[in-house]
Amino acid sequence: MMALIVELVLMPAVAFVVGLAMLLMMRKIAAKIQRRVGPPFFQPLYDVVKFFGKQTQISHGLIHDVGIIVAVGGYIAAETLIPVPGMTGIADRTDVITLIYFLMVPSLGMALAAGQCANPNASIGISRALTAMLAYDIPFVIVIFGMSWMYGTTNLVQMVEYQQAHGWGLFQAPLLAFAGLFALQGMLGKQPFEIYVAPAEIATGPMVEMGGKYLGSLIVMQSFSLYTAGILYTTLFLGGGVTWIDFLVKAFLVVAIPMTIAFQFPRYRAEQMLGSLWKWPVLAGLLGLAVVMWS
Amino acid sequence: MNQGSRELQVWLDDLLAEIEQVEMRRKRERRMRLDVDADALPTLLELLKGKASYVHLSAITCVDWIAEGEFELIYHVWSYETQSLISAHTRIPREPGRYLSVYDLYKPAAFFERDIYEMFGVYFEGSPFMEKFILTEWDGPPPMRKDFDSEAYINQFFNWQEYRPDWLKELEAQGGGIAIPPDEQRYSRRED
Amino acid sequence: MTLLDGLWLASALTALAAGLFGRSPSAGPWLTALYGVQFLLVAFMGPLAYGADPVPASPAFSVLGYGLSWQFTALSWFFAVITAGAALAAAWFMSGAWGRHYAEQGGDLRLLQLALALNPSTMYVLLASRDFLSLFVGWELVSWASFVLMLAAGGVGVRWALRYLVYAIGGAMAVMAAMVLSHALTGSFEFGALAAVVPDLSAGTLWSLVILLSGGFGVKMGLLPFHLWQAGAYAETPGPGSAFLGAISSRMGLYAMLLTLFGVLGLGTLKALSIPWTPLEAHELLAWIAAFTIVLPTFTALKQNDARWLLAWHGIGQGGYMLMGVAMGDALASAGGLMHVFNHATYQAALFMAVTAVVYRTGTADLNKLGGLVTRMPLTFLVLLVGIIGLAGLPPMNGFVSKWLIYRALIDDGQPLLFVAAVVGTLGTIVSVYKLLHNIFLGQLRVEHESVREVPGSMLAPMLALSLIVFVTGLAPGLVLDWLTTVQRELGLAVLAPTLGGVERPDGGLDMLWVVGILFAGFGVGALIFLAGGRARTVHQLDNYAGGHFLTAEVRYHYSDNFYAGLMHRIGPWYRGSFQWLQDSVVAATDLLAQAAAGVYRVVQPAAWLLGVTVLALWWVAA
Amino acid sequence: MNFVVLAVALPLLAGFLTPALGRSSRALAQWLGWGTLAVCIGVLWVAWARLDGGTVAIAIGGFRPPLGIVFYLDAVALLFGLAVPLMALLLWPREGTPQQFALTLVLTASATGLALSGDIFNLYVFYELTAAASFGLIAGRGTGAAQGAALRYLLLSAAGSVLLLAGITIVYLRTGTLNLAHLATLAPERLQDPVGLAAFALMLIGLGVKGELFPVNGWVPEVYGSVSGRLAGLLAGLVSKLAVLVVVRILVLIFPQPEAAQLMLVLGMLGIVAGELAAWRARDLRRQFAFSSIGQLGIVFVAFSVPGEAGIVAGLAVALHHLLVKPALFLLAERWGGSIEGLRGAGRGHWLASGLFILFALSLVGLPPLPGFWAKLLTVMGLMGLGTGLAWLGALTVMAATVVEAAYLFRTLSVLLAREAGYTSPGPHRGLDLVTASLAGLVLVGSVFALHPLGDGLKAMAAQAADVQGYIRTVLGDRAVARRGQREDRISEAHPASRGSDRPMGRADRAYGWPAGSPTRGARS
Amino acid sequence: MKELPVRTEGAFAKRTNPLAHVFDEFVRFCRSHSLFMLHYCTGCGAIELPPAMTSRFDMERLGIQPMVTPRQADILLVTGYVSVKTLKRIILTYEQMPAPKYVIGICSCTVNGGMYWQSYATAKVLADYLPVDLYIAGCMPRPEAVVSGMRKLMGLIKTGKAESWKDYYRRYDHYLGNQQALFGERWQTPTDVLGEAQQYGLHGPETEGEHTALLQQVQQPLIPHRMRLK
Repeated sequence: MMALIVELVLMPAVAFVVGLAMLLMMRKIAAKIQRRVGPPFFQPLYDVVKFFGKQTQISHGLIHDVGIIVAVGGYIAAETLIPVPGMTGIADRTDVITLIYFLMVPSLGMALAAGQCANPNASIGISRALTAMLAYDIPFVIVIFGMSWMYGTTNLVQMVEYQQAHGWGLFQAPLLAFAGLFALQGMLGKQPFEIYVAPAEIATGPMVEMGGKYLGSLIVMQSFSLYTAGILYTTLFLGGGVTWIDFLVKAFLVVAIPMTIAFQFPRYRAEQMLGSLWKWPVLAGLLGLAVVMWS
Repeated sequence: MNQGSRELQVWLDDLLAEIEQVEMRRKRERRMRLDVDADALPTLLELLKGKASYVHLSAITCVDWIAEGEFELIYHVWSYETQSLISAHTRIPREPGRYLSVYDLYKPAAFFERDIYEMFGVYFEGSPFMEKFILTEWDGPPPMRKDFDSEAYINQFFNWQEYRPDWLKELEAQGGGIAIPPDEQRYSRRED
Repeated sequence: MTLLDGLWLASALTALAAGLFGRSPSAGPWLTALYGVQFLLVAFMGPLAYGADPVPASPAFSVLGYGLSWQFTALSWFFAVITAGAALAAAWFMSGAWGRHYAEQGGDLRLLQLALALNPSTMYVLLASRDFLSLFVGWELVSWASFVLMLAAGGVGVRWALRYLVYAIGGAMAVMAAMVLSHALTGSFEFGALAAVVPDLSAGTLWSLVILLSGGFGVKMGLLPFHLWQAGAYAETPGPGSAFLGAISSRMGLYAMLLTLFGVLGLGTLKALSIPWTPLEAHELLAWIAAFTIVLPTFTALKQNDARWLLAWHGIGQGGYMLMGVAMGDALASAGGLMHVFNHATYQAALFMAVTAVVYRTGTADLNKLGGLVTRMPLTFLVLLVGIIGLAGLPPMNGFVSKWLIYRALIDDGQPLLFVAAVVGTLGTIVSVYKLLHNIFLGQLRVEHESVREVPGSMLAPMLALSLIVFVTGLAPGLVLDWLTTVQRELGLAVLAPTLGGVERPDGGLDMLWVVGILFAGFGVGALIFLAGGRARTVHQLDNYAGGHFLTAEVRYHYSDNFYAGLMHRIGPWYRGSFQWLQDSVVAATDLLAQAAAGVYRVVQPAAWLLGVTVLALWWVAA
Repeated sequence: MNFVVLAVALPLLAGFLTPALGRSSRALAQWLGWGTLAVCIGVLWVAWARLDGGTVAIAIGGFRPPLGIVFYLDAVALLFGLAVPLMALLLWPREGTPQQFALTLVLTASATGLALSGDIFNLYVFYELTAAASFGLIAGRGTGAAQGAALRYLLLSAAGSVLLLAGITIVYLRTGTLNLAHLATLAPERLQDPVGLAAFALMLIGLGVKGELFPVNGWVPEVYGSVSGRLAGLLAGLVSKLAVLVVVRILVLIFPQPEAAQLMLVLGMLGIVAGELAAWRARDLRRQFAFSSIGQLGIVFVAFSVPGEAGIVAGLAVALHHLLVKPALFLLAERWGGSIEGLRGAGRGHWLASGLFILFALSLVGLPPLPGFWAKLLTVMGLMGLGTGLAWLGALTVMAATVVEAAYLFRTLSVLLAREAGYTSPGPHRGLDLVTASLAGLVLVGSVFALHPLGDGLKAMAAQAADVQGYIRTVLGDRAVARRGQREDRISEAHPASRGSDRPMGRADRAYGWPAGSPTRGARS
Repeated sequence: MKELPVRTEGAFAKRTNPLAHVFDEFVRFCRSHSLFMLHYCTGCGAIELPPAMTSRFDMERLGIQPMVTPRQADILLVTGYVSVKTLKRIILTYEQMPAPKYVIGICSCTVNGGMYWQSYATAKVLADYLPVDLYIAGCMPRPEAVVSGMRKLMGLIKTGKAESWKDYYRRYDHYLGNQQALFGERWQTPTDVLGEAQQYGLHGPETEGEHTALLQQVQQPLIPHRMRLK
């Protein structure tokens, strides 16, 4: 039981650190693409410390604070559901469907916080965030169904063991892997599908009234989301991690691909995002499903 | 300048020449100045717009002749056919500072008239939007009048940072204040 | 004098008391006490849920040579608990300030109390049915009782009640046809007799039985082709009435379907019965109807601008989950479907009551005229929040458990398209319930709502009790799942082995105790991170970033109209209201026929008409 | 048992005396009328008591049956016989003139005769007498609309009677006799061919005029729309049922072949569809009830068209239920005349009237414990039991009619009970109307608790009515029965299909009363 | 640099143990290395900022990012002439920014009026209305100058000398006086500066004065809607 307690504390901590590294990688990739030098190595850490070091910050009421707590807390809880090398947390007690729902709790938390800010930009941002969720979750769910059907289980730990034995999911269901990656692009909310943090149109959407520790928490949440997206994709398709090195390499690679794509695209409108995410990944997913189920 | 427009030009010159109240001076081939007294101006503009294809009112200028105690209003109208500009000058007395609006002839006049009203205090009857638009924060006299001394106002309302030369001493201590020595600045002018 | 008689007597007594003393608001608490007695009587029949033998009712008639008798089984007990609970909550809500307010507004409190009392009593009769005859008697009584409850609204409500009546009587006639067909086949109305004859019935007869039964009961459940009446009828019924109707009334259709289709014909027959030229079987047909019933009403709810209508449309959508779970038939899915009945009853009633509380204070349920009420009605906000988390099926609440069971079963059975339809329904629900929460409670508080206060205790208590139930059954779903195992055994479905936290499975189970625990642990750590950042100063809603503009109270900048503009650009054109067109064309056809029939009676020359008819009759006879 | 003839003779006599007495004092004429009706009721009640389950044939004037007129008394006949004076008493024309009293008495006499008579020509005579009396009563109302309606009704009824007479003459030509029992013995071999069927068709349409059968009920909305509630109740409730009873007698005794029943089924279905849909569009309350009664009568015809005992049970149940409900509804409509829209909020003031209206509407639509539901259930069970396509269509029509009926009845109710009452309520109902209506309500609710005995009583009555051999035996004695048996055997070889179908022998088959091949039926059931 | 008479006692100064000192040092280091610049172009000088941010001069290597709303930003760049109408918006934005916040006056117009010194419509000295940390002179300074200015500011922050935001609270009456002189007595912003000074312990002797008294007569301070159960 004690080992479990340690795991439950350690996994979010690891997630935070790796998440910050992924944030740095994201900004470095952006800089390199724009032929810039890019931020120093510890920049994300500086940002977080600066935000939490702010001496005056404003809040719009209790629900604003509770919303942020739910957002960050939701992700912290979600980390313990995904098995990482050496630590499984409660991954063997729950399964991937619970994990999908755990990923929805933070967006509800942020929605509450943004709603309470009584700022039209925030409300428009949240309505677009939920539209985006509707867009990327359908292909993502098809992928989850396909992989659960192929592995015969929805328990992530068993999925990793299956892949260790039978080879990576990527090779057994390439179409589903493509659909998963496309959905990941929408899930991370970066450039082509960055409809809810559109700085030019709606002043960073939900984050319009977030300053100081609120924005700091949201940056922590963004690092968690990058980390979760990376390792979930790795667990599903790239055979999870036996040792931390290859696990992290795979995770960083997985996150790097959408980032490079992201910084070469302008921002799509909401209906274009729905159109593209409901057309190509869903088609690929269904095709992949057909292959998986009838082979 | 095709044939039709040249005839129009000639016709207009003869007409204006006959009217003795209108003093015509042709500055350049496509610039003409007309001087007319205040109450005849609207009819002149109507003539120019209706008959002489001067359909575009480019601007209304106001000049404050404080010595003669008059405002001079200049209506610049432009004709696309004859490709030429006519500036109709007129004088109105400075004191009541009221004049007739030409909004019914030229819609842009509303904006110019409001501008002049804000800056010079000339009230144009009949102009639609005669309230403050640019100088909402200003409740002093119309600032562009010559009797308004901007500098005096500034010295009265604003104060200055006193100029302390010791700023320069710090900069020179750091090597002239310019981080990059001049000879390295322009790559093109490098000798090597 | 068995417990069931006691229950019937108590409910009849409540109806009588409501009829006599319903008008005076002070009678409310007494009536609530009577409902409490009913709930206790149902609770005393608890052993039924753990395998005790059925509790018979003493009155048994024989009419025209056919026996008529009633008994309570585990299935009926499960539905009876929900009915009694919903009735108690609704009566409790109505007994206090809301009742006085309704009477002052000119509403007829006596009619509402009587109608509310009639509903559970007729439902206990339906739930106790033992053969086709008693089932039909109970079914008609329930249909008419809910008609009376819908009439209580007056004005617009009556129009919707009449539309409901036409649908309900149509459904009842389908059930009567099925009943009489089974009588023609077996000579009696006993379930057993039909069950015995079923193996050697031809496919055609079986199909007609299945279509008639599922169609007839489907009308009440609001399955897709017959769902147009439910949204209006449930939304226009006054507050507690809509809470009761939304919670349990349309689930009686599911009970009857379970009793007849699954109890008598049996899941095996349904699985064997295949639709010609298609790979689908009967139970898959039901599952597909359920899938469409999940998706279409949910996205119609998304466009509603009235809170009550949005919730009513969601009621129809969630009905689809129940049928899909039961139609799939294996242990997990049927347990999920049945538990969803319980879950939906709890949070739907709480949501309707919360919306009624908002209407009680602000006078309107229009989502474009509200906003920012969280600071004025925090407890109602809490109830609505818990309710919508349950309705959307997110982890801490019980809605998640039943949806998880259904999803897990769909993955086991390998039904990808049904799985996607269910998930699309869930996502649609999440998207539309946030619009409900945001437009009412978050955002800019209007000037005229600044004096709004929280609703009085008599309305808050039932709402908070229901929310507590939603959370507790979410935390420990095993409590409800145990009841369902006996029900599954009784219906002959595969039986589930639940633990207190959910389902123990090697390949991906669910343990809600751990899930909720981890979630709240996460919130704790999140709070620690958050508090590390020092104190924040709460500012007024006008101290907001608006691009350098100075905000004033008169300017209304709360974004609520056309809330999902981006989404609507994409799926807007897909709303064509084809079912509405279908229903209108049927009504127009009947009207045309009626005009023709009326024309017959305007003919002036009777004699010539008579001659023509006799010639026709003779020709017909000679042929 | 000969005193039963008094039930017909006395009202006839009183009918002719009333105008003379009426000239001197109207009250005396009224009391005479009531007295006669009371006596008739007494006579019939004693007859029924003495009958105790058996059947009796009375030869009028002592002449032996094949020649003389005979009255056939069995449970069904006496039930309807008793209903006639009782209904006449309850629905007595209150402000009527002595002429109306006389006409009512004549109507009562002829109606009782219709119920009891066993001779086909005698039935025709009484039928004509009833028609004449009802013309007088309708025209008696005095308003232009009533007289117009009466005239059109007269024309239609006269044409109908001509057809009825033609039918009877055909029967007489083919069989040489007019006595029902004798006809029953000769029918199997004389009237089975299309000509026999044509005779039945003619008689059906002739009697259909009064029984509101589909093609010939053009007069119904006009007459019931323009006549006083009491008379409309009498005509719709009672007289139409008697016409149907006669048709059933003829069908059961003389024309057992299936085509006859199918013709009645088809016309009945058309009547339901036309009646219910027209009622759905009707804008006036009385006309809506008129159309509704057409629909209900359609259901009665459909119910009776089911061969054998089950059909008669269902038909009787629906007929009796309609006999009870329709007059009461017409009484309620007495005060709420005019267009339905104008009645908005009219029912709010009078809770008893509205309550009764709701009760009757619920029973018509078939709310389970109420008798309306059991009648509809029996009808649908009878129809579904047949298994033929047409029967299923009939069942479907009956059920669809219920949906339409529920729609318009409760639409009217919602208008009556609408809250925004802008309508000045037209004053309370007349006392007696309300009493009669609530009496009908009480009987309706009472029957809910006495369902079991009522069911068995109906079953016995139906068995007796369906028992052709019993009828012949009581009227012509035993030897005639033997002749009927041999003729039956010859038919069974000719029409094997018409015997029981190959379905497993369920209780429904036994109920049909098909002679299971044995020449003589058992003892009287 | 203009030496402002700033007293350094504040929330952080009272700590004595070395660990707190190291922690303060670290926080100030991070604060200096992560400056978020408000993307608000008040005047003509703003055209120099994009080149400073993009690939040639790349301010991100200093840890500086453009941010959209004042709630998220640390530096308010007042670029170019400050017209009276724009000054109102600048003050509102300044008050909406979370502290520690810094103001940089780019272009000489913010120093002493620049080339618009004669104009009746421009505010000549920015420092009268807002506490300014740093000036970058030049009639639109080149990106190199802007970057070097930023480095200067980072140095000030690291050494803890960039505390001008506290001065706004401590000498609020002085600033408010100047603002009222310009905008008239009825001038008010939705932010309750006196309340904030009270809450953050920066309420010095010069915070309240005759100008704030005038303000309190005019302004009805916006009381935030508290959660209310009854």
